[in-house]
Amino acid sequence: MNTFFLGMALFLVLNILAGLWRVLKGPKQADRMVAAQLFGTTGVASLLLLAQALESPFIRNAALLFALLTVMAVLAFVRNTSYGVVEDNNDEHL
Amino acid sequence: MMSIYEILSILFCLIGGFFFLAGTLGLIRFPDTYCRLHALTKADNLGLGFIVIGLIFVSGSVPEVIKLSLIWFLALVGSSSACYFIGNHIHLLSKVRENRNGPDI
Amino acid sequence: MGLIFDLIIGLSLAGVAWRIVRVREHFQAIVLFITFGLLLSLAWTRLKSPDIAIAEAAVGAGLAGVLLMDALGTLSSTRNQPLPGRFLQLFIPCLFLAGLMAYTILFIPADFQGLGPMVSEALPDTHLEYPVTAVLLDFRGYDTWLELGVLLVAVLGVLCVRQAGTIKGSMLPAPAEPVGRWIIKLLLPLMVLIGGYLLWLGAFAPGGAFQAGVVLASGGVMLWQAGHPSLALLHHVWWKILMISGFVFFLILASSSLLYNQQFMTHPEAKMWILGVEYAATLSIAICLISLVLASPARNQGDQRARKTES
Amino acid sequence: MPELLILVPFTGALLCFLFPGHIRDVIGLLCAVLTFVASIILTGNIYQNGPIRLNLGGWKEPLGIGMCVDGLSVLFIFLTGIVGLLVSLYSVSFFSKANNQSLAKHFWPLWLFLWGSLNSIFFVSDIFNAYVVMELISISAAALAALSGTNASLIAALRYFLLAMAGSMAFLLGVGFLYAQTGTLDMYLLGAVTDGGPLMAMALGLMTVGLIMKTALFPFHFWLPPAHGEAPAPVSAVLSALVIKGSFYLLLRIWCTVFQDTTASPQTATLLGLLGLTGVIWGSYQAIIQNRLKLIIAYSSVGQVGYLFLLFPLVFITLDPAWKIEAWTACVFQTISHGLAKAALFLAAGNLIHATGTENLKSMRNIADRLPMTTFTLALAGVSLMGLPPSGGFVAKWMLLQSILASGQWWLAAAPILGGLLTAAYIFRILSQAFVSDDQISCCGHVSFVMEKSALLLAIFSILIGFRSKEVIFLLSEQVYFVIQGGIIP
Amino acid sequence: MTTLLIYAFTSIILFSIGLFGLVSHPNLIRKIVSLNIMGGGAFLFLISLAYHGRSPDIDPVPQAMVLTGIVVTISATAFALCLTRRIREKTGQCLLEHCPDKPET
Repeated sequence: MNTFFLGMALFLVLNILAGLWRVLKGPKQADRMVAAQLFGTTGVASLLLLAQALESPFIRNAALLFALLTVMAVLAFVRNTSYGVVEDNNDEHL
Repeated sequence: MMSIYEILSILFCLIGGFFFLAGTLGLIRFPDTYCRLHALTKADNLGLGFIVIGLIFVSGSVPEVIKLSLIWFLALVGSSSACYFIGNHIHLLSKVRENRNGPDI
Repeated sequence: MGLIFDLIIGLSLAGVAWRIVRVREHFQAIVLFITFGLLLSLAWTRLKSPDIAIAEAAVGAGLAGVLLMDALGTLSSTRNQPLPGRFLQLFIPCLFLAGLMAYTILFIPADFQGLGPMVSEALPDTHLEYPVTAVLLDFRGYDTWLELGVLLVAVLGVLCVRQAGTIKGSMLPAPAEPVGRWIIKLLLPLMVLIGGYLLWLGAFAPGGAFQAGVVLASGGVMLWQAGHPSLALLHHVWWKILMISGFVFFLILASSSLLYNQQFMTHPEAKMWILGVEYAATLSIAICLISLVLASPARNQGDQRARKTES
Repeated sequence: MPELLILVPFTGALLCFLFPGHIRDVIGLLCAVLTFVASIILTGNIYQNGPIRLNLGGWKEPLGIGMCVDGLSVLFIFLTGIVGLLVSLYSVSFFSKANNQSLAKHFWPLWLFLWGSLNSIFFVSDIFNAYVVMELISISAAALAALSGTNASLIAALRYFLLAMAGSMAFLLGVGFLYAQTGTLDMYLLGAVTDGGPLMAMALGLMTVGLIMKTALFPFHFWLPPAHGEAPAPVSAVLSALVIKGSFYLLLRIWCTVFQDTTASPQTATLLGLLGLTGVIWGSYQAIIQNRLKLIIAYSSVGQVGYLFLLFPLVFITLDPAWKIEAWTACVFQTISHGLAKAALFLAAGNLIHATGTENLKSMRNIADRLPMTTFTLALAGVSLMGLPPSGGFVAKWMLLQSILASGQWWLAAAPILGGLLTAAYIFRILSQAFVSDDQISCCGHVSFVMEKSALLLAIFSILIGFRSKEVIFLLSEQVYFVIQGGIIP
Repeated sequence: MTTLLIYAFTSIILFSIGLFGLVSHPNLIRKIVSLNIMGGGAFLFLISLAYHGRSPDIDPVPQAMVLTGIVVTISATAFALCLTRRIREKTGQCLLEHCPDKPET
């Protein structure tokens, strides 16, 4: 049973790795941010599964914090880029 | 021998995993940012939801269930608002760009 | 299965780190760094160190990302900078160093013991239940004191660099859209609640002052991001007092241990002491971290630039 | 007593942070005097009663953190006490000048924090604790280096800080390697471990590199001249006289207690000596060709730090034990006398710059007429740096030369001889400018009494220390926790 | 043992990559990020040791050390970023190259 949960967690980690492709590719900053947000949720799920697999319930608190705090980076991103920088990074796509 | 709860748990976790896979594929394959946002919110939160339900089946106590559901709820709030912010951001950016390029075109 | 998991985590950590270092675009590097934090957190989990995983989650997902994003936001153009051409010249020594250290690692004794057994032996004397908290607050309390000092000195340093007397970062304009305000209203009480929960947990389980402090700090930062004026309402004297409270608590403890002519840094054997030190440390960690994020010199400039673009 | 040396500056720093205005000066000065008195008493105590060890929180090593006070640490404490007191006096006057007033509120808390953390690094006996203290020192030193707020000082401060952080990270990894081999963090228990495997060697390498980066040994010296040259005068004095000594002290501790006979290899020691030699020559040469007064003094620090590293080939390559002790004493003596002389030089340079309003050596004319006291200070400190009798520098270099000759490592003799000549060259270059009279530049600003006298006192101490060499040698050879040949006394 | 080796190797690689980034990248923000990677490597090494210990519980001393280290690193990072911004504000770039002081108006 625990092996199954560990395998599921591994599967989710592989998902994150696949999603990294979008971070590398872009093209916009917003795309990268979307990917980061997706990783946040996937990471939460993966931590929950690990907590079950390794039988250490306090890992759930780490998952809780991830769920609570990932939105902050997005907020910082939006607030900083909306005010000062209006340009996007890779203008060649426009 | 596995109990019925364990089988249910495995089932739900597999469904959750499927949704995560779908979300990741969407993130990679969808053509523009708005669509990718779509992939993020729908697939991902459903995925987390199913995995949480799956884990609830094997969890021991009521506080654990509450904590798991709280995590799911927070992730829902977090990612939906993040999506809103990002979407709003792209929208604003495109408007700024239109204004700037407007007279030329 | 465990080994495959270890291998994949290790490889992806190395790969992501390499990409962070080599990628040209700064923004991408920062997003990757946030992901790096997530992967590290999984590694801590796998290594059965929930304390570190919780701290990494709080720092990596929240504060580090915000700090780096803020710093990047002040760059008016994030245009790619060419990497220097001295690639091999620098890469080969680093590779050599890595090889040397990797070779050394093979000599780690298989019967390595560490201080673990000794800590669990002495644990009953500390009146604490959780070994990590006991090490942090009792056996190595001096380190924790100085760690609070580092946090405080960092704030002093930031003030010095900014040439400012108080920490009041200028407020961001409040968000026009309702969603931003709504999310603050929803998440902030939860953050305070979870911070308190982690603090309470620290006495007997993974959690404790630092993790709780970071969560509270995240709440404060979020409040500031949303342009809420409540942080500015706090009088700057109170601000300073809260900031130094953790350090002062240890200082008082250390001085009073001199008066009783005991060994330096000994403490009365009471639960109250642990509670007091945890609470003071949490508050001052939270306030110091908020100050570190808020004290951002380019903020005014950014606002001016924003106004220019709007007009 | 050792506790007070940490508690008083920290308390002072907090009070200076809380209170506004001139109360700050009073508090700062009061703490400086108290700390100075405490350091004198502690030094006397150790001189008479020998080394002491405290177990913090009552926990015995390896579980708890210890604090060790022996002859080596009290000498550094004593140096910090004198320099700290006089720099504090100087800065009360320096920061009351109109254009510096706003800096005082940042200077006092940071400086007292720095003082407290320097004191605690001299008591350190736990390697992880050393890492935390080093970070405390780096952050406060970098913030102080950025105090003047000019572009160059900000960049110099950040360069220093990044380097110091990298050094700390290397040190931390070294701590990990040591822990992997031995399972303990206490320096004296580590010293008792006799089998030095590859892990120990790697840890020694990482820690040494991390620390010489912070000490500004030759290939890593590039951060020092801008950081020390751009800061306000009292800050430069502290950075040059004390902060680099903090990491050097730790290096000494680690080589002498942790790794002494097991891991420290002759090749590494020779390499360090070679780097030191190169540093002496390169730093002194650079000092000669500079035109800005403070940069000359800063480059001179690069040169003088080189001397300290001659200790490693002399002590760690087999030699008659008596000469080993001589070499060991010489290098530590050099640290003390350099600290005093360099602080005096920087304070005097601050006076000159304040009076003439320029940093360029060429436009500093007539100062011997106008500021005889400051010129005298420069000359006295210069005498100690060059190593003319009867200064502290002379005693140090004399013993160094003797032990070099006794050890047969002839190539090392180039350092004191060439270094002394080159030092003389730049000191005389400064002094000769001072005596040039130029009728066009006649006006000189006023320099306050305190500023002149505190610099002078430091210079006088740097000469006087030469007369008390017997006590210093006693502290260094008898009252230390380790014997140079190996083994632990108590 | 194998787990220890895998993570210890990873930590060494991370440390070296961080070092490489620190020396090779001209931009200050990137240098600071690289320092954080170096720190991550050092912490990972300590924690892999804690896991390796043969006692049933994980060795708490490296854990406490890493917690302290994380606080120290985040403070140092924040301080360095503040200096970087100040430099950026005054010189207009995020590089360590020396620029002559402009008279402030």
